Amino acid sequence: MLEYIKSYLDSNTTPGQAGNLFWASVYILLIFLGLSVAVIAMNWLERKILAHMQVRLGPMRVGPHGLLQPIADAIKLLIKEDIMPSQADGFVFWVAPIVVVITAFTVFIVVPFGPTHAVTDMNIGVLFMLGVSSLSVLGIVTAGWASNSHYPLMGALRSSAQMVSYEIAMGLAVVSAVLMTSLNQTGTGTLSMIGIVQSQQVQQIWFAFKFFPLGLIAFFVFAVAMVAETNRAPFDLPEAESELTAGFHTEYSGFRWSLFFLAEYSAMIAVSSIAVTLWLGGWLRPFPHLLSGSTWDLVFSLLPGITFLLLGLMAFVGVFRMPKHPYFRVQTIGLAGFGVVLGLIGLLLFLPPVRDRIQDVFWFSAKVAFFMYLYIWYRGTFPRYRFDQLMKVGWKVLLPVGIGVLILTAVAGVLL
Amino acid sequence: MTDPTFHLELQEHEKTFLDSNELIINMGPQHPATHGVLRVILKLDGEKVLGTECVIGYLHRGVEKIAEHRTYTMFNPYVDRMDYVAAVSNGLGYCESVEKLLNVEAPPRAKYIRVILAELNRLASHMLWLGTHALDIGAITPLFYTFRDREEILKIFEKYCGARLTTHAFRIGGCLYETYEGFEREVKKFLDFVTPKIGEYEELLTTNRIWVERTRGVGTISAKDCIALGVTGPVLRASGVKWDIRKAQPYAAYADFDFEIPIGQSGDTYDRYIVRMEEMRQSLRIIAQAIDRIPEGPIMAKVPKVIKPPVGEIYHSIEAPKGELGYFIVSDGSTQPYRVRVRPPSFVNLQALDLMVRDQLVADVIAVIGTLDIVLGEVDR
Amino acid sequence: MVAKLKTHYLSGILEANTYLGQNYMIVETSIVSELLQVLRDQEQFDYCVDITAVHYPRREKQFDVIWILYSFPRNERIRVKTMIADGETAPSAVPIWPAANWLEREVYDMFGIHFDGHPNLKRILLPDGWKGHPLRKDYGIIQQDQEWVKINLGIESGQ
Amino acid sequence: MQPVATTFFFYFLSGLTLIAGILVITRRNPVHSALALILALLGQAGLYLMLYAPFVAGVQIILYAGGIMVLFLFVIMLVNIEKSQKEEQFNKQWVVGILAAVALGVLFVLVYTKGKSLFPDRVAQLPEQSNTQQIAVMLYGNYMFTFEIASLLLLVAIIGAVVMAKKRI
Repeated sequence: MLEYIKSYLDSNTTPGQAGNLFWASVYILLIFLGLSVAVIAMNWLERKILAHMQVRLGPMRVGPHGLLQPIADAIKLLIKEDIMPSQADGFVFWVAPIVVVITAFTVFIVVPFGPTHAVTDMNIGVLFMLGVSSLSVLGIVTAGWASNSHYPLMGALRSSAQMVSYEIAMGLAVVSAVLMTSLNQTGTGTLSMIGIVQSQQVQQIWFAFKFFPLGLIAFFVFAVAMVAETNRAPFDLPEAESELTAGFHTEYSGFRWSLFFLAEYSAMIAVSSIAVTLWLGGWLRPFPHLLSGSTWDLVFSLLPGITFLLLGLMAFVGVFRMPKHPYFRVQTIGLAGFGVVLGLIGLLLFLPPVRDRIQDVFWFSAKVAFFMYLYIWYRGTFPRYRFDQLMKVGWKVLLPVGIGVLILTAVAGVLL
Repeated sequence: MTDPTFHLELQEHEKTFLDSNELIINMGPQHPATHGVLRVILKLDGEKVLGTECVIGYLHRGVEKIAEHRTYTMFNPYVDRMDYVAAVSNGLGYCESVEKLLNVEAPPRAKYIRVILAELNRLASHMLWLGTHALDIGAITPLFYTFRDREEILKIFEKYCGARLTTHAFRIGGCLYETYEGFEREVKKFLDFVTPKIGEYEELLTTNRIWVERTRGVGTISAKDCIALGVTGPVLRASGVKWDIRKAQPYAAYADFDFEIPIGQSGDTYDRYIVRMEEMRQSLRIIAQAIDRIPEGPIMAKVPKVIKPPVGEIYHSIEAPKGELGYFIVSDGSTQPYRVRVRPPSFVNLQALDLMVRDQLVADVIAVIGTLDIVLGEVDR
Repeated sequence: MVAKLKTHYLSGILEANTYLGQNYMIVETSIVSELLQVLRDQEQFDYCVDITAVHYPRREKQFDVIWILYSFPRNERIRVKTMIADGETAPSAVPIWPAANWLEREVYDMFGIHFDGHPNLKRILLPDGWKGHPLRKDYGIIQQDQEWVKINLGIESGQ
Repeated sequence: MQPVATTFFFYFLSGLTLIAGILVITRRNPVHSALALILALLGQAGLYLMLYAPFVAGVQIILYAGGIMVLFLFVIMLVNIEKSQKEEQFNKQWVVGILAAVALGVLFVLVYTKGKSLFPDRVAQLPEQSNTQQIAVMLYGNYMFTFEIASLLLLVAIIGAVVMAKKRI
């Protein structure tokens, strides 16, 4: 069994492509677990970072520094009664969250965590991703309609109109990125995600910085459309508390609501991982060619270990600053344990075999984490767009800019 | 209790108006964005607001009726409960009106203390307004900044008069309590603490593109309409009318401080925001001057134990944070006022809501209610 | 200014003097609306600060309706008072100052004084079905409209 | 990548599409039939994948399921459907229905027997060029002109829609 695993680890094709379903399902399981852990972490992170941005502490009571808060939330949501409005359309009411969750998760089939770490490498990767993300609109529309009350319906219509219009801007930005892949003299362009990252590797430049302003503009168009696609931060009008109570998922509660919650976060992670793959060189470590050479490779390979050690250190700082009152004894032990675990992971990551394998997954998730921080930062600072302004930005600003960038990239590609 | 007979002013002469997707939404009394218990009935055409009608009175406690059964001093705490956000200025207005009735003058030191506390209260009221207004429009962070700073002011109030919100700080004829030891030092410390903080709010909002887009050109009202509708306070000044009772008819030692009155040009939500931020700075200037030049001396004028003002009536108004707060007191010579009429700025400003919101969008109704800075305790009395 | 008005309305103005530095005029009900119009147009009293009423049950003309006006250009206040009996209607100032709309509605709500010419004279603070006008002297302080309370709130009585 | 259990997937997908198709017409509630239609379209996308045409499947998902069906649901939701649900679904023309079905059946049989040469005899193979390139070459190569005409047609349709809605903006 061991050499079977070893033989797989250094094979150069993704499991899906290699056709062995066993490894593909292992990957799917891994991604599913990784994603739910990420969603739980995001839940805690969002509340803490947002709190600290707003001069307050965020959850501190459940577990040390609120670390157990997400778990408490999950349990609460599971236990809470799951009511359904009386005349609601049962079947559709039940289907809607399922649709939204499925679409949010299927995007990850295509996302490349490493040259071989992706469930499968479809040669229409990007197209598949766009298609699935457009399906999630259906879930939201049906959810809004199924709870047949006035406000969720308006919320659903608004959010679907918003997502449909920002999808186009997103598509244009993605096309201009895909266009860049084909402009190297060596091969023709490719839609497959791993192909895109490899062409960035070959062209020795991240697409965000290719043809200097164009790549960046396309990246920004995508970044804005991405935020609007997931109904977050300045574009979170459908859940605007001040007007439409809670938008399309007002009538949901308990487990079904947590499905929407899960779908929203995984959609956020999915969309930012696409941005990372297309523009920021998926699993490539930063400055692969400027700072090449073995010394730099070593330094960069040590970084994952260092980050985990740093996290462990932060946990220990928390332990020392924990008040000495006996009530906090359990929490201090918990925090110390957490710190030790982090430290161990950090040390583990220093072992040579683990070190170079973890490299690309680490860099990919670091970049995605950066995007997550951006999401939270937006939520802290920006007020909300009004619906017509939201549409204006979508149609009158992002769309023309997207088309312009597309044309310019094509021209630049031909000329340069 | 939905009263079917509600009556929209525009119903009679726009009968042919109800075409297919006419929508009447009830922004109910317990809606998150109405500051207190205000019910606005919106007549919508899709997103556009065609007309509004405000249903108020949910918080009506009959203050004026109670006044006729209380003596002058006993009625003083009731006044704080009207505009519970700016309780100090309510008390100031009432005490000064009765002093005018008694033809008594508060000693200079009491006047200075009154000015300091009133301006601190204006700051607290504007901070609360900024926090909730930004929250309505979606910016969550300013709320926490403003409440952290407002806490400092409430600490000073608590130390001086024992209560944080409904302070009952003044008595007829001056102030009851001498300033506690270290009052000046604490207020000075507060001034240095807050001045950069206002810069922080401005940094967060003034140049924030989305904030500008959500407020510029929203709920505009011209100077002429403001005066016709009796709108006063920052809303009037934002429309370009340079009028502030502290300057026009100075009361309680405002004459010997120099401060400007900020005015806006176009009278939209953004100008009101700028005017109120500037007013906060002016209040800081006033407090600084007042603290430096606070005279020594008695804090209570010679006022009889039982107040029996001569027969007669007076109207006296002060510049409350929301606008002109006026008291019309009729006395029949007995210890209880015969009639106390309170002219509440929020009540009259709210009347302008219908004009300001016409042909705007639903999201703007929330922004306009926020920018009018109404407090329902004062609207319903 | 008062002298000029006096020559014009001779009998109409019953009394005009100042008390504690605030000048006020007591005017005949018949000429009140015309006087208000003049005050706004010629004398630039463009801001109607407040409209209120006071109830003197013992006088045969029971109510005092009071208009408090202010002029921006002249930075001056004036109070115009008129006396009307119970049941009589007072002229509405809404066509002159739109601000009067809610103020008059409140006076009607609290005192029961009808203002003719008011576009939408309806109770503003109390619920529409409420009987009785609280700010009248004969209205007890803890008195409530039992019948309304029973129907709408379904409780025996508010007390 | 050699295909895996194709026969099972083929029958599963075509069965799915068939059932969904039937559901579309039998459901009383329009939203249910719209969802069934989406299911049918996804089934079709699966079949395209079976024929090694991933690009077409991708476009099918984006355009049909993601775009047009959303607008279907939009329209269904905006027009309140309580009234239409009450009406009797099947009116009396089932006779005409039967006749049409019979004619269609005859047509199928004829095409199947006569046009044997039309159907490819062998199972679809993995084409050498990737599917996207094939389509690109076809679309922008020899059918360039028709592609432009089609886009012009769409443009006219959009402008028409805007003009019709103009009076409301």
